[in-house]
Order: sequence, then structure tokens, then C-alpha cells
Amino acid sequence: MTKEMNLEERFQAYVDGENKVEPKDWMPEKYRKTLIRQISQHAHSEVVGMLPEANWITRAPSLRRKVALLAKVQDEAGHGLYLYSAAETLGADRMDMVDDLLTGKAKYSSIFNYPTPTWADIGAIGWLVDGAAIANQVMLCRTSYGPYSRAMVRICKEESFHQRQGYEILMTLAQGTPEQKQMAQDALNRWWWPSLMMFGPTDDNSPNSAQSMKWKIKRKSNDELRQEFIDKTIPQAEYLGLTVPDPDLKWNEERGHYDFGTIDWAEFYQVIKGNGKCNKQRLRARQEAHAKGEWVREAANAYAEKQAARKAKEGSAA
Amino acid sequence: MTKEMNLEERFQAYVDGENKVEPKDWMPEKYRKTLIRQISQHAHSEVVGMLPEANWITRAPSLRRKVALLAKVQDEAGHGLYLYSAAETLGADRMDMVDDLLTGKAKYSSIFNYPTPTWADIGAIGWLVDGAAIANQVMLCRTSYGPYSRAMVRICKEESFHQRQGYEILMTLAQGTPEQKQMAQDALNRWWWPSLMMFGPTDDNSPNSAQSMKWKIKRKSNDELRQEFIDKTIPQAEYLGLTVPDPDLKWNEERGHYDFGTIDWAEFYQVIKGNGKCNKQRLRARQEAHAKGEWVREAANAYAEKQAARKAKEGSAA
Amino acid sequence: MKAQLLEYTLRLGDNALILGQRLGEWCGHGPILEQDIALSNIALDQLGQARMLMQYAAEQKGGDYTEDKMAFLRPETEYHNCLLVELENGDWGKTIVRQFLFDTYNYFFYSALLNSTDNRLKEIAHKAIKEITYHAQWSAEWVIRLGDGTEESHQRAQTALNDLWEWTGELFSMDAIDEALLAEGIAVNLTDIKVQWDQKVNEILSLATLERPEDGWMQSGGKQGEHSEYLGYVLAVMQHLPRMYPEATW
Amino acid sequence: MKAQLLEYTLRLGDNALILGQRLGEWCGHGPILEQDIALSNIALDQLGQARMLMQYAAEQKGGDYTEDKMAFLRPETEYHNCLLVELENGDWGKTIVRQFLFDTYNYFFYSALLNSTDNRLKEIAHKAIKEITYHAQWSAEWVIRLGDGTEESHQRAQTALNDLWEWTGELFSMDAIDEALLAEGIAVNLTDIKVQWDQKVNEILSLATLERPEDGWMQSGGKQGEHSEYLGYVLAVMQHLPRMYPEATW
Repeated sequence: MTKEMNLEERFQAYVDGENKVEPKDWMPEKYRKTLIRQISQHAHSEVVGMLPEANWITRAPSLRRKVALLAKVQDEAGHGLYLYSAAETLGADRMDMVDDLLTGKAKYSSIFNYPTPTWADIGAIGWLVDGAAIANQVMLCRTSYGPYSRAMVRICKEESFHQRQGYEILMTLAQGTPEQKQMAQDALNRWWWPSLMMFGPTDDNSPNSAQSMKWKIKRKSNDELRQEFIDKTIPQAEYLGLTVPDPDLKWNEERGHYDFGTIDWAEFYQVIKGNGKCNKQRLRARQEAHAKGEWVREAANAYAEKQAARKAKEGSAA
Repeated sequence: MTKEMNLEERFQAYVDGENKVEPKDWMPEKYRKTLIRQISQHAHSEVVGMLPEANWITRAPSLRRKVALLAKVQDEAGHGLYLYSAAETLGADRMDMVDDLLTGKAKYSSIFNYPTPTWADIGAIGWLVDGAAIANQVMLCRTSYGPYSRAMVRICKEESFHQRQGYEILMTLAQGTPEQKQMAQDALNRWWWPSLMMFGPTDDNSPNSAQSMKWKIKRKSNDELRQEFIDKTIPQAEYLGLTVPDPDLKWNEERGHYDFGTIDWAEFYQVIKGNGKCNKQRLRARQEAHAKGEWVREAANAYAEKQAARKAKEGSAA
Repeated sequence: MKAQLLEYTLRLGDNALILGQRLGEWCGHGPILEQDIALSNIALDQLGQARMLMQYAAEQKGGDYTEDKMAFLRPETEYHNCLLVELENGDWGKTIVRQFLFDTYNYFFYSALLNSTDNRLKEIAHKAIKEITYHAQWSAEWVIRLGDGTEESHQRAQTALNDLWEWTGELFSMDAIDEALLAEGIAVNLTDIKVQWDQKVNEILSLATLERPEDGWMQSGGKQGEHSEYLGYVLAVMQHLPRMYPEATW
Repeated sequence: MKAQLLEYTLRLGDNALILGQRLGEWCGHGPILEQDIALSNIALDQLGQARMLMQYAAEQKGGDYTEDKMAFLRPETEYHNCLLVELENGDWGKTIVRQFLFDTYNYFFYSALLNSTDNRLKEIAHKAIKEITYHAQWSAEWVIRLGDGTEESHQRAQTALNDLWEWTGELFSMDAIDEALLAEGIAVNLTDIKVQWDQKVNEILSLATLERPEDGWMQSGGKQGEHSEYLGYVLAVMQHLPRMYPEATW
């Protein structure tokens, strides 16, 4: 017990000294579990997050946009892979993690349970959803766990590129025909509040945050990140000539920040609880992909085993 | 043996006297078999024939056309039902007939193995395919087997209506924009020859026809029907302002008929043999509908049995 | 008022149009030839009602608007059907349960619309009510047949019911347009319809030995033009030809 | 000559476009995340090639034609892709076998196109050949993996092969356009490609323990604009937005 305490104290001191924790280092079990949960949720979010955007690959309105969108969704699959790998360095098994997603045991970012009915949603997701994700991820580039931090550095670079693409889509629409501009405004109306909810509950309703902050897994509170995001995003909305759907929004000279209206947390919790428009659709899409892929994965394994056996036989024959 | 001979002679005399054969009448086994084969093929053709047209229900370009097309395809399902019933009066079982279709044992009109890539195909099918079918069916209204003849009378009325609708679709296209006119011409180019092949091989290659004619199942030869169809259809094509894709086509004053070019029977036999563009697609669509309907049919039967048992119980309790 | 009546007309018209379109997908692929015909019949009736409503909407718009321009040339956000009718058909069980939930609503709705102070809507209701009465009977019978059929059909029907339930709330939610037109005696009071619907649905589900799901969170937005991801594909297919040649007649 | 070169360009461009479009449907739904990425990569390469070819086609058309106008605003009869690439994806086995049959053709085709006397096509071939070489390797490896994997995967691969075979003949059939442009040294001699294709396909099928179907009747028409019933739906979805707002830029 004392030894454990000492280890924990040393671990805290190590983290406080801004050192990175690596897979083989000793770490508190709760640190490990928190990270596995967080990283795997993050991985699941990348994978499920492919779906709302993939919905527009076949309908993208120009070849250039089609290529960019497909590449972006593909990048998200790649991010999922980095993150599953990062979680595996903590002893988690990818198959178990995927099972947890498919059985509904594990969560993913509830933002992906909103539908993408129009092309402008692709712009709004890039600008707002990726923007909110980046605010979080930039912070996570400095997270205390080494592999997670390094995965985030890679991911952040690509995400910034995606965000610029999204903003550019909206810019084109905002400068386009009246119908296009309306499409952009509608998308902003639908995505604004859900994007703010991406940062999670307010700090006074976020009981686990303190420990994560202490371990330097997180380095900023939900409310801090949300305020940063708003402050950065409002001028961008103004530049687009679009109206943020919040009548209470205004610059507070004294605080040096934007004040904003009250978030409808009831909706947030409904979506988290599985009642978003697309919760069932998203989970089923993943379940079906997995089920329909079963025979393919079996074939790949069987072939690999056959090949290994053939090689072994050749080796022993030689 | 002698008695059988007498029966056959009396049957022939009865048929020669233009009397209708009814289900309970004695008939030669080969007459029965020929009819079952012919009527069930005809029924299958109605059912499979739903598919190329159903392909355009969701894409019909106006509400009026959508309603008319859906009603037409529905009529074909109805024709299928009349014909299965007519075949059942000869002792055939509907389930067996359907099985023969699904296993590829039974044939259906090979015209339905051509695709309907454009809206104009819906017009062309109505005008040409239904037109050719009607030429055959009008003759079959006078076929010697009573139930088949009566089914044909009902079917013919509806088919004539369908044919007018098809012609009217093409008329609208032919009088429309240049693109619409081109669409109509393309469809005529693709459907003309297959429609002529619907009447079957030339008389000298149609060995079973003689017996069918003798029994008055058929009353005109393939070539006679084909010539009738051509003579009736060419003026209609001219009225549309479309060009029939046959450079050899011309009016023969002496014969009082149109002369026409040589039919590519190689293609006809390929399509019959299962090598049409849509053979596999059509059969699979029927197989899938049947397989996916299995549990529904079982449920309907189970419920009917439960209801019957409940009624019986009520009856005995009363 | 004028804009509200137009949107109200489109809500009814789009329900009929999109459901007719969805049912049309079944044609040629039904589980039994007789039921293929029955479902096509309902599709035909829905499309027939859609035509009357689109004609009325086109007249309200005036100018060179026609039923087809109304039906085919709006962007997705201007379709006002409820979300329930745009969902994927799924298996026969899902199609039937969706039909039952909608038909039952539609029956009480059009029964009430018979008393609308808007003469045209009233007239349309008179023409449609007989068809809708038949649809509601047919789909209720099929729900009972599937629910009380085999174990598999029971399971499929129950799954469909559970999946579809969250999409039924929208049928009964009154928004500003409903309220304003109700005050004029034009619109139907959806709160009344809900009571009738609950009673009928409970009765049929009980006969079908199916369990009514709990009334939890309900999806909404379709009436106001905020749709699921399904509608876009329905429209892409339905609109392709009219969009391609917007000036052509067919 | 001018019209022939344009159609030839569109044949190549539409093969790439429609196959890229079909493969794009898989994105987010692949059997393994790594293979989802791999297939998206191929789709991306195909779409990249489609862009180069559509740009070239647009330049040949002149005026205000653009790559997007070429890609999105033609009617179905003016798409010149082979039928093979427009077929439904089916399961992973069918997608892989189709990819293998097409990639192998495409590899020998573009290898020969490197010697085209048309500088632009030659240049495009130079840019594309490395990607296509990789595709052909990847899909051949997967055919072997499925064919020589489990009993189920073998069966699925063989079924796909049998189903797809009749759609391969069109790849090698020379029509007037092929002949005329071959005489100019612009086009590829498809008869030569067939010999190479046969050899490679036989080799891979043998490694995959799959049986080569007999060369029977072959379907044709796609190159000339006569398509199967599948393409219409692909185009309805692909063209919806550009058709809706033909004057908009995106």
C-alpha cells in the first residue's frame, strides 16, 4: 500500500514535471483505464464519424469536392487506426474495443448522431465539428500519455486541413446563389448548438474532469475549451456573412470573450442516451459492416495461416 | 386403345365445331400438358414482365405517368393471377409452377430480359411489346380451352388500354424537345427487333405449332401474327415521325403487306438461352422476392390455421 | 395565413407523395402476388391523393405552377412530410407496421378534415376517406396476422414496432401552423387525433399480441423541412428526369 | 476524328468515374478498417484519373465546358463506360473480383496507352500507370486470398467470377472508333490486350484455386451508350445536386 502510494506520488511528480508517460512505465490503474476509455471512444468517434460524411460521397456536386470528401473520410478511418493502436499500447485489444462499440457498451461522440440532409452539412461539419474537435485535440497534443500525444500531433495536422476545406465549402456556398447561401445558413442553424455541446457538460457538471486535469490527460476544462472555440469561430461566421443562431451572443469587452446563450442540455442528454435522429442508423451501419465482413476476415486469416504453414514446410524441407 | 382413339376423334370433332373445352371435359393428355406449359409460361411472363417496367415507377417524370405506370404493372400482376388460376383448372399447382420459374425449369417471354435504361422504354414496351402480345392474345381469346379463352378476353381489354398509354408516352416524347425525340427513337431502335422475335421462330422452324393449330389452341401461325403486327405498327411509327430500324422495310403492293428484313435469330436464341442483358437480374429478383417472402407466407398460413382452430373451438363450444 | 395554408397543404401532399413513392419500390418484389397488388393499390391511392393536394398547392402558388412542378422541383428542405413516411421500407414487417401506424393516424386525421372550413381540403377529404378507411383496415389486419402468426413474424413485427415508435410522435405535435389554422377551423386538432390513435393502436396491438413500446423521446422536424438522411436519396431518384429536362412535358 | 477522339476520351474517363463512384459507396462500410482505406484509395485514384480525362474532354468540346459539366450533365446514353464498372457492388467478393478483372485490363491498357501518339492521353497514362499497377496487384492478391481462403470465401469468389464473366467481353471488343484511332496510333489494340489479360487472369485464378468460366456469350453496349438498368440509379444520385442547380459553382 505504501509502496503503491509512493509509486502514485512519483507518477504524479513525473507528470507534473511535464514528462510523457510511455507504455512500459508504471502508471496508476485508473490512469490506464481512463485513457483506454477515452482513446477508444475517440477511435470509435473517428470510425462512426465517417458515416455522416460518407453519406455525401456519391452526391458531392463537383469532382474536386468528391475527391476531397472521400480523402477526408478516408483520413478519419486512418485516425481510427492510430487511436486503436494507441489504446493497444495500454493493453486494450482492438477486437474487444470494437465489440464494445457494436454492442453499445462503448460510446462515441454524439455529434455524429445528427443527420446530414444537405451538402452544406459537409461544410458545417468540417468547419464546426472538426473545429471543435481540433480545440480539444490541440490540447491533447500535450496530454501526458506519450502514444496518445503523438497520435494527436499527426491527427491535428490533418484535421486543420479538413477544417479549412469545410470552411471553404461554406464560403463558396455563402458567396453563391441565394439558394446556396440559404443552404449554408440552415446548416449553421442546425450544427451550431450541437458543436458547442461537443465540449461536454459545464465544468460544475463534469465530475471526472478534475482527476484528468491533475494527471494532465486533459489540460483545459470543458468550459474553457468551449469559450475558446466560440471566440475563434464567431469572426469566421461573420466573415461568411452568416448568422449564428444565438440571440444572446455578444462580445463582452470586460471579459474579453463572447457571451453566449444557454445550451439546451436536455437535447444533449437525449442524443447521448441514444435518442438522436441517427443513433440507431449509425450503430446499425457499423454492425452490418462488421457482420458482412465476417467471412472476409475469416478468409484473410485462413489464407495467412495457410501461407505461414507453407512457408514453414518449405523451411523445414530446405 | 380403340376407346381412347374414339375419345380423341370425338375431342377433335368437338374442337372443330368451335366448341370450348371446359375443365371437367375429357381431353387428350398432350392437350392438357401443352396448355399447362403455355398458360404457365404466359403467367410467368406477366410476373417477370412487371420488373422492367417497375424499374421506372420511382422515376416516372410526372405524377400522372407514375400513377398510370404503377397501375399498369399492378394489372400485370393481376393477369399473372388469372393465368395461374386458368392453369390450375387443368390440375396444375400454383406453387409447383412458381417453383419451375424460380429454378429456371419453366420459361417466360424472353423480351423481358432486355433492359429499360430510359423512360422512353416504358413507352416502347407499351406500344411494341404489348402490341405484339395483343396480336397473340386477340387470337387466344378464341382458343379452344374455355378458362384460358375467358382469361384472355379480360386481359385483352386491359392490354389495349396499356398499349394506348405506351403509344401516348412515345407521342409526347416524339412531339417534345429534341432530346425527348431522340430518346424515343433510341427506344424504338432497341425494341423493334426484339418485338418481332416475340412471335417465335419462323413457321418452318416451329415444329409444335401444327398440333396446337389443329387443337385450335393457336389459330394463326407465328409468321402470320408477325406480319399482322408489322402491318399495323408501321403506320403508327410513321405517325410518330420515328424511323423503324430496318432498311429493308417497304410496302409490297402485290402482297398487300410490308416486306421486312431478316431477323437476327442468333440473338433471339442467345436471349432465350439465358444470355440476355437482364436474364440473371430478372430471375434473381423473383427468387429474392420469393425467399424474402417465405416468412410472410408462413405467418399468413399459421395465422389462418390459428383462426380456423379458434372458430372450430367456438363452434364445438356453442 | 396564405403561406400557412400552402405549407399545410404540402404537409398532407408530401405525406401522400413520399409514402406512395416508398410503396412503389415494392412493386414487383412483394412476398405474395396478391399482396404485391394490395400494396400497389395503397400506393396508387396515396399518389392519387398526392395529385389532388399538389394541384391545390399549385393553385395557391399561382403563376405557372403545376402539380408536377410542386411534386418534383422543390429542394429537400421544402418537403414537409413527416419523417415516418420517408424511412426505408425494410422488410415486409417494417413496411406493414409503418403503414399501420400511419394509416391509423391518417384515418382519424382525414375523418376530422371532413369538417374543415377550407372547402377544398374538405372536398379532398371526402374523396380520400373511403380509400384511407380501407388502408387502415388492411394494414391492421396484417399487423394482427404477423404479430399472431409465427414466432419469427411476431419477432419481426415487434422489432419493427420498436424501431418505428420514435418516429410517430411527430404525427401529433402541433406547431404554429397547426395552431393558427386550427383557430380558423381549417386544420385538424392533433391532440384529439392522438387520443383516438392511442386507443385504436392499443386495440390492434393487443389482438396482435404485440407489446406497445414506451412513449419515450420522439423525433421531429420533417413537417418543418428538417429531414432524415433517407429523403435525399428518395428525391434524387424521384426528381432525376424532371430535373434533367425541367422545361419538358411528359 | 475529332468526335472519335472525344468519345474515346469519354470511354476512358467514364470507366474511371463510374468505377470511382461505385467504390465510393463502400466508404465507411468495408469489412476491415484497413481495407476500407485501401478501397477508398483506389476510388480516389480512379476519380483523379476521371478528372484528368474529363478536363481533356472538356477542352476538346471547347466553349464553356468544364470537367464537372462533362462529368455530371450528360444523359445516360452519352456515358461511354463499359458495363462491368456500373454493375452493383454486391458483396466484398463481387467488388474484389470485378476490381481484379477491370484492374488487370486497365493495367495492360494503360501500359499500351503510354505509346499513344496523342500526347495528352500519353501524358495521362504516364501519370496513371503507377497507381493502376498498384491496384492490379492489390486486387489480384485479394482474389487469391478469397479464392484460397475458406470454403465460403472460395464459393463467393467463384460465384462472383461466374456472374461477372459475361461482362468482360466488352473490354476487348474493337468498334469503329477503336479501329480508326488505332490506325492513327492513338488508341490501344484491344486484341493484344486480350492476350495479355488472358494470361494474367489465368495465372491469378490458378493461384486462387478458382475455375475460369467458359468464354460464352458476352454482353456489350456500354461503350456505345447502351447501358444496363444499374447506371440510371448511379447517375440519379451522382447528378442530383448539379442538375438541381446547374448554374451554381461549388
